[in-house]
Amino acid sequence: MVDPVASTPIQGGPILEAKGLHAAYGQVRVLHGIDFVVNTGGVTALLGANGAGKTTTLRAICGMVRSTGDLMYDGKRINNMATEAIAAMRVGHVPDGRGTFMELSVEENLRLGGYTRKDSIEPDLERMFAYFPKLKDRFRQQAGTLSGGEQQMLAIARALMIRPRLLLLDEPSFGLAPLIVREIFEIMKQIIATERTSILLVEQNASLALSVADMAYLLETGKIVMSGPAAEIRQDESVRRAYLGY
Amino acid sequence: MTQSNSRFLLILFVVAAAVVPLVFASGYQLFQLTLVVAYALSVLGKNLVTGYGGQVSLGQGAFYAVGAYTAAILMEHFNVPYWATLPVAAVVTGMVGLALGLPALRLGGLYLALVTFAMAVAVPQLLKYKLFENWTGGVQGIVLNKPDAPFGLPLDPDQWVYLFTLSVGVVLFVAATNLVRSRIGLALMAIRDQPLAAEAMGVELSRYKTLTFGFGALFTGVGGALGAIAVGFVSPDSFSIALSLTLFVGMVIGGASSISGAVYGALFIVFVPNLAEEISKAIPGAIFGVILILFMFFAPGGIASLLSAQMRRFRAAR
Amino acid sequence: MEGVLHQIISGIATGSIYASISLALVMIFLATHQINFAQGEMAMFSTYVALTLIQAGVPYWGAFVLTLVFSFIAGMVLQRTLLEPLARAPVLASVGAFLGLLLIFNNIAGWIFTYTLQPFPTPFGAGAPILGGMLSRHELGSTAVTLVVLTAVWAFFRFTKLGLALRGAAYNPVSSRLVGIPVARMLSLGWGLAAAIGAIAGMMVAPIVFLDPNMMAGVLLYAFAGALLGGITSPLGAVVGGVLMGVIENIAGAYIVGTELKLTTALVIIVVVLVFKPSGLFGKTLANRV
Amino acid sequence: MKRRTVLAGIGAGLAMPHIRPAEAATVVGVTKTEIKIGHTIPYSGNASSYGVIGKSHSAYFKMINDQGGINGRKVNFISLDDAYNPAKTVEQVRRLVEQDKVALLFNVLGTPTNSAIHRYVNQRKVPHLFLSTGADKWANPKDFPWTIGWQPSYHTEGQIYARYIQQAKPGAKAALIYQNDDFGKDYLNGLKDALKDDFNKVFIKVLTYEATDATIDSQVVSLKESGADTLVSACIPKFSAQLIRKAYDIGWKPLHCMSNVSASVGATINPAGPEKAVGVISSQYLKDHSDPDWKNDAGMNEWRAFMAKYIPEGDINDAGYVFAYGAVQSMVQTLKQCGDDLSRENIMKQAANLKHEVGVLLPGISVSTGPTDFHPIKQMQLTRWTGTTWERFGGVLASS
Repeated sequence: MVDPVASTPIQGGPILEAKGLHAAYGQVRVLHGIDFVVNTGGVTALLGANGAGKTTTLRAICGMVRSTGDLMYDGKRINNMATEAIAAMRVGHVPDGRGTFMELSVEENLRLGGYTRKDSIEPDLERMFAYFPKLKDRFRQQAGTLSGGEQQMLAIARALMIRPRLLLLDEPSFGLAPLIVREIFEIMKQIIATERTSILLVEQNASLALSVADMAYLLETGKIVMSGPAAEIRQDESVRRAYLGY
Repeated sequence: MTQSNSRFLLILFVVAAAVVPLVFASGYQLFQLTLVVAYALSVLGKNLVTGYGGQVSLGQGAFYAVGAYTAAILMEHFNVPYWATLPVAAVVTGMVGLALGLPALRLGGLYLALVTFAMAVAVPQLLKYKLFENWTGGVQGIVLNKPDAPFGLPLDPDQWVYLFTLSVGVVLFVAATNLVRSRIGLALMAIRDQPLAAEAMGVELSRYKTLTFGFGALFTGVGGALGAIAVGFVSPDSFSIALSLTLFVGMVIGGASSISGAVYGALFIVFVPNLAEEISKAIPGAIFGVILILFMFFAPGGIASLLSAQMRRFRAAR
Repeated sequence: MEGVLHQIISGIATGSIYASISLALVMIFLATHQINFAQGEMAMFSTYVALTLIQAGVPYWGAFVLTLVFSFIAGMVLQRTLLEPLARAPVLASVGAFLGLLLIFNNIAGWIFTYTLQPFPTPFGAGAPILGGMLSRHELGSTAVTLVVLTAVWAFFRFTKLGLALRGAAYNPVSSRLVGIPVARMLSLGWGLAAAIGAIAGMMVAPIVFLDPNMMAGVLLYAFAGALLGGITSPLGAVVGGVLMGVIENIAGAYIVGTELKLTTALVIIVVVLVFKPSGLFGKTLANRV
Repeated sequence: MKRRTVLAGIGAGLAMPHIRPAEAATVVGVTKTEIKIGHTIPYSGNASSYGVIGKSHSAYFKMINDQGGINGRKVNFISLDDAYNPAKTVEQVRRLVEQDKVALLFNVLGTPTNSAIHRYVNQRKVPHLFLSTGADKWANPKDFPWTIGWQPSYHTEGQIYARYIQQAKPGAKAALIYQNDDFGKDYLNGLKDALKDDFNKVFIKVLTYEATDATIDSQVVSLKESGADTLVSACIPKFSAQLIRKAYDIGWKPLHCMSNVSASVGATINPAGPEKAVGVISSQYLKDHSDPDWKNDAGMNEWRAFMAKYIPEGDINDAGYVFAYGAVQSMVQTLKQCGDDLSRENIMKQAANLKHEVGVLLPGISVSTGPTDFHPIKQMQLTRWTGTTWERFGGVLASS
C-alpha cells in the first residue's frame, strides 16, 4: 500500500469544492448557496459568528444534514451520502461538542477512530501519543473522566486515526481556557506540518484560525461574504473590527 | 380559534359525554364507558410519571390495585360509602407512591423500570399474603355491591356509576391540566428535557421527581378505586402484570406527554381487544400486538400528538 | 447444614436459567441501549423451532446450529423491519413495539405449537444426577454452556473490533458514523446476536422447566433483575447477578420469609444493593465530568 | 339560537332519563330456530392455554347444528375472550346478557372470573351453567340458585386424599405443596376440613409456589428436608412434572398424592419421565386419552372421532378437549330435557334435574343433579401410576 502521507502533494488542486451549497434542517434553511474550496494539503478556515452556518457546513459535508448544490470531494459528488460512507473515504471529523465516547476508555476511543482501517493501527497509536503525551498517561481511563482540553485532544487524535485526507475541525477552542487553547493550537501546527492533511477549520476565534490557515472564508447568515488568502483576510479592516477585535 | 371558544367546546363535549350515553347507551355500554374513565385516570397517572416526569414506570398496575383494594376493604369491612373511599384511596396510593418515589430518585432509568416492574409482580402476591388475608379476602378477593343512585334520582345503578365516575374523572382531569401548567408542571418538564440545566436553575430535582411519582400514583389509585366500584369485585388475579402492561400500552398509544392522550389510550385498551377478538378468535393477542405496533409506526408519539399535528396543519391551511 | 447447601446448589441451577436470559439482555443493551421485553418470548419461539427440527429428525446439534442461524437472521430482520423505522421515534414507541412483539410471539407460539407442555431433549445424556441428586447432568451441562457463552460474549466485546464498534454505536451513534461505523448494521447485528444467545438460553432452559409458550414469562423479571444487579453493561455481571438471584430467592424462601414472599424479598434486597451500588456489582460507574 | 337548541335538548335529556323496560318475558335468546348460548374464556393472555375448551365447544355445537340442532333449534354459541381478567369477564358477560341477549351462560372459565359475575347473573336470573372451575362455592342453590358447577371440586379431592392417607398410612408425616391461588387453596381447605384438628399433626410442612415461578426445585428440597414421608401436591402439570422429577433425582420417595389437574400422561407424566412417577397417586373422573386402558373404549372413540372430524389440528394429548367434551354433554342434555320450554326458569330447573352418563367419564361415574344438589359430578376414583398406565383402585369415591 502506498503511504498516504507521502502520496499527498503539497498544496495541489482542490480536494473539496462546494458550489452553490444549500442545506436545511427540515423547514429551516441554513445555508443559501455557498462556494468554497479546500486545497489538497492546505488549511482553509471558515469564520463567522454563532449561527452563521459554520457547523452546518461541516455537517453537510459529512452527510449529517441534507444538502443541495454540489459538494465535490476528490472529484466525486458526495451530497447526502451516508455519513459512514463519507468517513470511509477518509474524511475525519472533529465534531462540535467533541463527540467523545464518554463511557469507553481513551484507548477504545482511539481504536474506534481507526475502525475503517484495514491495516494495523498500532503505529498510529504511537504517533498520537507523540502528539498528545497526556493521552498516553490516560490510556486506560474512561474518556468521560478527561478534562475538556484532554477530550478535545482525544477528539483530534480520534479523527486522525482514520488517516484523513480531509480533516474537518469544528471549533477546537470552544469552551477551553486560553492556556489550553494555545497548547492545542501549538500541537495542531505540528500536525499540519507533519501530517500534511488537508484541513477545513471552523472557528469563532478568528485570530487563532487565521494563524494556522492559508485560505479563509467569512460566513454570515448562511452566505459567504468574503474570501481570500488568510493573510489578506487578516488585514481586512471590517474583519479586524468585527472578528479580530483590534 | 380563541381560547374561550375552545373552552366552551370542551365543556360542551363533557356535557355530551355525560348525557348522550345516559340516553342512548345500554347498561353494558355504560359499564364499558365507566371502565374507560377509570382506565383514563390510571393512564393519566402514568402520563404524569413518564410523559411529564420522564421516569419509566412499568408497574402502574400496582397502584391501580392498591387503590382498588383500598376502596374494596373500606366498603367491605368498614361500611364506608363508596364515594367516601375515593379520597382515602387517593391518599393511600399517593403515600405509597411517595414512599416508592424515594428510591426512584437514587435509581433512574432502567433501575426504576425494574423496581416498578417488580412492584407490579409483587403486589398481587402481597395482596394474598396470609397476614393481610382477613382484610383482602386472600385469593378469593372481595365482592362489592353496586351503588344505587342517591337522592331518588331516576337513574339505574349503571347510569349512576357512570355519571359519578365521569364527574370524578372530569374533576381530576382539570386538576391534572392545572398541575402540568403550574410551577410544578413546568419544573417537571424542565427536569425531563434538561435535567442538568434544571438543576442548575435551582429546580430541586429530587423533590419534584418524588412528587410526580406520588401524584401519578394518586391518579392511578383513584382510577383503580373507581374501577373496583364499577366491576364490583377485586382479587389478586385482577391485577396481574398484564394490567400494568395494558396501562403502559394505553400511555404509549394515547401519547405520554399529554393530558388528553390518557382518554385515547383508555379507549384503545377497552375497545381494541374486542376488535382484535372480532378479527381472530385463534390469536387475539397477536392481533392486538400487530395493531399496537402499527400504531407505533404511524403515531409514534401517540394519538394525541398525531391529532395536534393534524390540527396545526389544519389551522396553517386556513 | 446440608439443607442450606442443597438450597444453594439448587439456587445456582435455577439462577443459571436466569443468567442465560440476563446475558441476552446485556447483549442487546450493549448493542442498542435498550431492554427488549420480548427477549424471553423470542427465545421461547426459537426453542420451538429447534423442537420442530428435532422432531423432524434433525440430530440435536444440527438442530441447535440451524436454530441459531434462524434466530440470528430473524433477529436482524426484526430490527430492520420493526425497529429501524422507529429509530427516530420517542423511546416509548420502541418499548410499545417490544410489548407488541411479546404478545405476538406468545400468542402465535400457542397457536402453532399448542399450549401443551412439551419435554425438550438434552444433549448431555440422561445419566444419574451428581451431588446426591442435586445437580442433574443437564443442569451441569447447561451451566457450562452459559459460561462458554459468557466467555464468548465477553471476549467479543473486549477484544474484537466489531464488538467495540457495536458498543460505540450504542453509546454514541453520531460519533460512530463519523468514524465510519455503519450504525444501522451494528444495531441489527446486535439484535441478531442477542436473538441467537436467547435461542441458546431457550434450548438450555427448556429441558429443565419444560417447553410451553409461557416458559419465559416468569424468567424475564428475574433475568432483568439479575442483569441489573450484576451491572447491565457487564456480561460477567449478568451471569453472577442471575445466579445470585436464584440463590437469594431460594435462601429467602426456605429460611427467611417463606415461599409466599420470596420474590418480594429478593427484589427488595436487590433494590437495596442498587441504592448503594447503582451501577450494579460489575457495572461501570460513569464518572462523567461535564 | 343554535346554542339554545342544544341546551334545550340537554335539558330534555335530563328531565326524561331513558328508562329501559324491565325484562318482561323470561324467554330470552330463543327463537323458533335458534338458541343463543354465551361463554367466556381466555383466548389471549397468560391463561390462553384454556382456550382449547372454548374451541372445542364451538366445534361441538357446530357438529350439533350439522346434525340438525337440539329439538329442531340450532345453537348460536357466542364465545368471547376475557384474558382471565375479572374486569373483562364482567364486560363480556354483560355484553352477552344485555346486548347479545343469550339464553344462558355455559362453562365460563375460572374462579376469579366467575366470582366477578356471580352476583350479577343471579340478580339478572340468567342460568350460569356448568362452570369450568373446581371451586366448591358454586354449589349453593339457596343463595345463588342460578349458578351450578360441573366438575368435582378441588375441595372434595383434597378430602379424598386426606382420607386415603389416614387409611393407607396411619401416622404419616405429610407435606403439602400448592399453587398460591384459589385452585391450590381449595386443596388446603379440603385437607383441613377432612382432618380437622389433626391437620397440624399430620402435615408437618406446607409450602406454596407461584404460577409464575421458573422452577420449584427449592421447594422440593425443603419438603424433603422436612422429613415428610407423604406428599400432597396441588400443582399445574408443569410444576407437577418438575416435582416428580426432582423428588426422584434427590432420592425422596414419599407417598405422593397429586392433583387431578396434573393427572395427564401427556402433559405431566411423560415430561417428568414415566419411570420417575411410579407409585404416584391421583384421582380421576375423566378418561385419559394417553391411557392404554381406553385405547378401544367406545366413549373415548366417540370423542376421538369428533376430534378427527371437527378439530383435526387440535393436540389430542390436551386434556382440556376431553373435559370440554364431557361438560358440553350436560349442556346438550339439559336443552334436550327442556323440550320446547326454553324459559330461563325451565333451563335452570332442568339443569338441576340431570341424570345422565357421559362417555368420557370413568366407568361408574355419572352426572346427577337435583334441586338441592348442585354438584353434577361427585365421584372420583383413586389411581396409581404403574409406570405405563394409571391403575384405578378402591372403587368410586363420592364426596361426603
